[in-house]
Amino acid sequence: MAIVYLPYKLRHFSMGSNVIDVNGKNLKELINNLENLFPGIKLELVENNKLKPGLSAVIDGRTTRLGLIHKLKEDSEVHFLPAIAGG
Amino acid sequence: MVSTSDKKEYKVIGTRPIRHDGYDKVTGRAQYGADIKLPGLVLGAVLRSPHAHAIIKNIDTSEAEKIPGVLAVMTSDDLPRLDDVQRASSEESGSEKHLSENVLAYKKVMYKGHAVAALAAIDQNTAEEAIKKIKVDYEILEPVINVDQAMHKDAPIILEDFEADHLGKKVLNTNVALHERYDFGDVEKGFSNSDFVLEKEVNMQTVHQGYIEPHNATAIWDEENRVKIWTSTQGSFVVRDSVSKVLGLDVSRVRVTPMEIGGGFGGKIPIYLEPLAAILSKKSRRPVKLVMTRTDVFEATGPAPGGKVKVKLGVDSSGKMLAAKAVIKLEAGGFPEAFIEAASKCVFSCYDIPSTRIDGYDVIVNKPSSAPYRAPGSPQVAFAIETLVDEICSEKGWNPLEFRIKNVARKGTRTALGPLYTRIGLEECLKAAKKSDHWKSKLDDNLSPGKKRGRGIASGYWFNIGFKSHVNLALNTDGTVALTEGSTDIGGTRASISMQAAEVLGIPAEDVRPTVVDTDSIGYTDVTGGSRTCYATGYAAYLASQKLIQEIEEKAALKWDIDVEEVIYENGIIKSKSDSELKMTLKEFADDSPGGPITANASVDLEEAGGGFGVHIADVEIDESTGKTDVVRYTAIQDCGKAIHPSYVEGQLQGGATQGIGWALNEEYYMSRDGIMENSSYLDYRNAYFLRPSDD
Amino acid sequence: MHPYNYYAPENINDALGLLEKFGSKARCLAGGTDILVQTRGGRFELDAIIDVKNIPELTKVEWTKDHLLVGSAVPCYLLYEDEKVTSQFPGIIDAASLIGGIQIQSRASLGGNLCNASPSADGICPLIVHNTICVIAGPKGSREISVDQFCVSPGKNVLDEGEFLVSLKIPLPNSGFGAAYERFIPRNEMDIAVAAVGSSVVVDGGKITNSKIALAAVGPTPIYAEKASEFLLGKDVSEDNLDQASQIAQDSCSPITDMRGDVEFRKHLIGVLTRRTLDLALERAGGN
Amino acid sequence: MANSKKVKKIQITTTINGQEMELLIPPYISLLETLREIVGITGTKEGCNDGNCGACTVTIDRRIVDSCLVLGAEIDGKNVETIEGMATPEGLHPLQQAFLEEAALQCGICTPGFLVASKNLLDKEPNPSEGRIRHWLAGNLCRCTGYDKIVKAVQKASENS
Repeated sequence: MAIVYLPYKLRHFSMGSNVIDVNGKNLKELINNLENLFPGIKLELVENNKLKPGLSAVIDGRTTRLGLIHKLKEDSEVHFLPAIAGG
Repeated sequence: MVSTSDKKEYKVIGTRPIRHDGYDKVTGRAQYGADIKLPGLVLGAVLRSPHAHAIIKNIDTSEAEKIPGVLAVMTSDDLPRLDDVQRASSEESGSEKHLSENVLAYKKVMYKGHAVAALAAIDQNTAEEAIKKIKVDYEILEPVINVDQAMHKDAPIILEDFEADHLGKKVLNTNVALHERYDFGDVEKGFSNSDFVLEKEVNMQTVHQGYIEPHNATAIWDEENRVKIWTSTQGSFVVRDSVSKVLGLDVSRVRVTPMEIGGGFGGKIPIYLEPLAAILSKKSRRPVKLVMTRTDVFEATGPAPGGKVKVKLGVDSSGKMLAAKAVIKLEAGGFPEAFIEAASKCVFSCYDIPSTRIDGYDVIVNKPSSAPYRAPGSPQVAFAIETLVDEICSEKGWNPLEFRIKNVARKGTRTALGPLYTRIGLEECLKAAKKSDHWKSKLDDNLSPGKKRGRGIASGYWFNIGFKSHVNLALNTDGTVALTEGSTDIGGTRASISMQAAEVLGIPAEDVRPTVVDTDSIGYTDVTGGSRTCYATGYAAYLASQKLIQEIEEKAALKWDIDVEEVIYENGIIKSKSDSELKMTLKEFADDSPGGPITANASVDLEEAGGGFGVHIADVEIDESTGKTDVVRYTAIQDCGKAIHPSYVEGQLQGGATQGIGWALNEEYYMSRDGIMENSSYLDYRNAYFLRPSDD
Repeated sequence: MHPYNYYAPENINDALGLLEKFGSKARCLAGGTDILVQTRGGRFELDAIIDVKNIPELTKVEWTKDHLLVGSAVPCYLLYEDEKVTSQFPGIIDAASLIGGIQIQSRASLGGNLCNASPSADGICPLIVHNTICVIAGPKGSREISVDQFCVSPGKNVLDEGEFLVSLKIPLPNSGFGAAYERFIPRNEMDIAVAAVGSSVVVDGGKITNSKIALAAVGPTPIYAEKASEFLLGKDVSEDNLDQASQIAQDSCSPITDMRGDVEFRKHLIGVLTRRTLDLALERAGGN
Repeated sequence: MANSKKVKKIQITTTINGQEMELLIPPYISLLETLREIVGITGTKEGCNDGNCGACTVTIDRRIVDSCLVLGAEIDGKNVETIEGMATPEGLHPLQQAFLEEAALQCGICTPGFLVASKNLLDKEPNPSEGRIRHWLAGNLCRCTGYDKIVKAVQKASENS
């Protein structure tokens, strides 16, 4: 199971806990499973079948550029963080 | 520059060829944005707000329109009103509404210098005289010019309709556009377990990127509602996307040709003049050029956010960090985006700290809407944390370099934002600093009477983005390779990208001929910024070169009528594995290749490159009587990865350090109580001129 | 910018005629390093710019029996590249060689610097401590005034409408005379003085028989620091006396706080710079 | 033009990069504008338009000036040299070559000003010290390089010429 780290502002979904184990062979599946655990959380993460503008997912230390189709490993670590702009 | 050992031998990479665009730049031929000449070109001027915060009650352009020679006048009525939706672009954030309203004020001005109206006329002086005839009726509001004022409970609200996000909650009537929090571990417990806790707040002044070339834009709006734009920008595609949003056009109707760019440092990512030039062209049916004055550049573009950063550190008696807290309040300017996410990512980036909490506040103030500047957010927080670390070391009698090594972040260290570091090079930088001549040298050599010296050391971090790039290659019939790409070249990237292609192709760097082309001529390419260009566009060049070799081998096989597996390409020579008679140079082949021209292209969308760290050492000499401070020795140790063109890597370090010295010593926006920048000239802004050695 | 015409008269009378014709709508152009920026910035609306660099009296450096006569449009470099001027007037050269960079020094003149009447002007303090006389041409003929009377307020000088500055008459230094100028800027080049001091001394037999101290950027105009200067008259050259004079200079100035520095810092600087320039002036006087 | 009816263009005769020319110019425009807009050579750059960056450096009768602080009218009868006049048909000036070899430019916008100013120095003083070079070029701003490579390039050109 992948380990999901929830950002501070989404922890009200998880009663304050910041680390959740969730299944998913890719990010899309993981988010759907997260939604099953915490109804409503998907709206905070996904818009128009993509990660919400301004949001990024860091998977195993790297910010994914593939987004929802990014494949996850059994022990992947997933963080949802604000996307960082600028140069 | 000292290079660490390389496992791989390179022929081109690591050498110092003359950059491809250099000849045009040393002869004055290079065409920057303001240099463009087009048939029928007319010039324009922009009316800017004299007030820092005011409601626009009425704009009367009638007098200006009557002036002979005035061809078109525009206000925000000429722009479509956009929704407050987040832009999806990977490099530019903020809402479409704010993008448009920063380009031209709508109903309200947010800072002195905010554009209010624009016009085009037959010549510059007519435009400048006519613009004064536009009458604007303002209701002046109390300005808010720093984070303390803005966050005060009675502060005037600058963006009245804006829905702010405070830890996920929607909030109205606040100047704090965003409050984010990142926390890991139990920070309070960390502090209570600490033997020593120290706290510090620094006040960062607002500074400007200070590029020598003022912003400019030239546009033609044609009868088919297609807009051609020529501009000096760090990202032609960002300009295309932003301008199409502001003008309400499909992206394919906007073609942006990036001109040579006279410096950017992040400040030439946003758009300012382009939509105005486009509308003025539409109205005047002439090509229109707009160029900012230096004062406009200071008052209406950039700057890097100022603000307040408070940091608190807890350490145990052995000098191990146990807990850290940061409160980062940065000035976004008149519209949101002060890079607090980046600042939060950077503040404790150099250390391995088990418990951390970071609160970031994106604060709206009546200053120009801030723009990226050399790792946006990072210098502000680095100054705070590195000063605090030094103070702790000084108080405890610890060696500041050893203390940093003891607490260093490594591969596998959990960062304050959560993710684990992949392979990084901070520890190596610190150890290189320890071994450097500078660190080992005596501080007071050649000290003049009445002077005192001090030595400081600091670490810093930037995360180096990847993103999208595209490169086209075409084998010229003389055996050279034409390389086209979309990354605007600020400091030698044409050379470093070409060198990566040349390395793969086994030909001299000079035989790759790079051109930066317009947005209709290449695939989407993200901005030149975030330390991505050499990496991402270089990666596309690397992939495209491999494909070009494949193409060469396939067509050579066709030419010789042999199996493609039989063909070897090596260093510009094509030969057969088995038949020594079959051999030709790239030039011989290129002149007569079967099946059409030999081309290849590649595109990438890369993840970040792991982040770059630096450790800098500075010796300063202070005149005890006047406080005059000179930097007498400076060493930058930087984890650069492999230096493609070492001269330009050195140049980046030297230039960046000089800007940092300017920021640390002299540069600032000196604001009046009315929110007017009083030093909007190079003379009084005091950026670093020649650092003159004190001995001569 | 309000469009204006350009005139380049070749003698004083023609220049006076143009000034009379255009009145307040005309300005003289010497080096142009201030006036062109100010005109562009909308400070004046001119109908005429009168380039005075074709008038011989304004562009030559001349030695008379008692004076060095410097035309008001003589660019700085002509002074510091002139070995005789450099050796006899090092205090003036201190200023002439630090106004702007080399590009500015190719054009900017001490006369222009004086007419611009900036409180922080580098050229004016040394002229004051050299007891310089300003030679002015006007519709009623020529007149002379002491340079410390020339500036009246920031950007304003004593010239009446129709008048212009012809030259600066600087007395030749007697033996025992020394002068120096120093400013404080946070950078090393290309800056405006936060505070600045010019000092001159005449030393005779270990005693200071005459002294002038002038201060810039600490009042509405560069000012002659009368009390500090007079304090030194007849005094021995001693650490204590020099320190006291510096203290008096510091106490007697009235700076403002602005983007370049605050009141306290500027006063402090005046003390430091007075002492430094007195030391250098004494050294140049051959005093120690 | 609204209030410029009484302002007539003036005719001047001048030599720019060795070529004598007659120009008809508005009397109030700067030498910088004259070069860029009237003569049509844009190698001389505008960075600040108030004499504080040196990007518009040219020489008039062998003295460097900020061309933004000179009126076009003032060059009547004078000899002006700009970056466009620096290379010859035989090739680049040693300074131009040295700037390329030493990577003394990044964005390149300040480069013409630095080259014109440096050439003027080496014409007068073929072997300046590092301090002299830094002093001479103090009126030129560069935001990219940190200046070090510029000094090295001028030193190299000085040795090579």
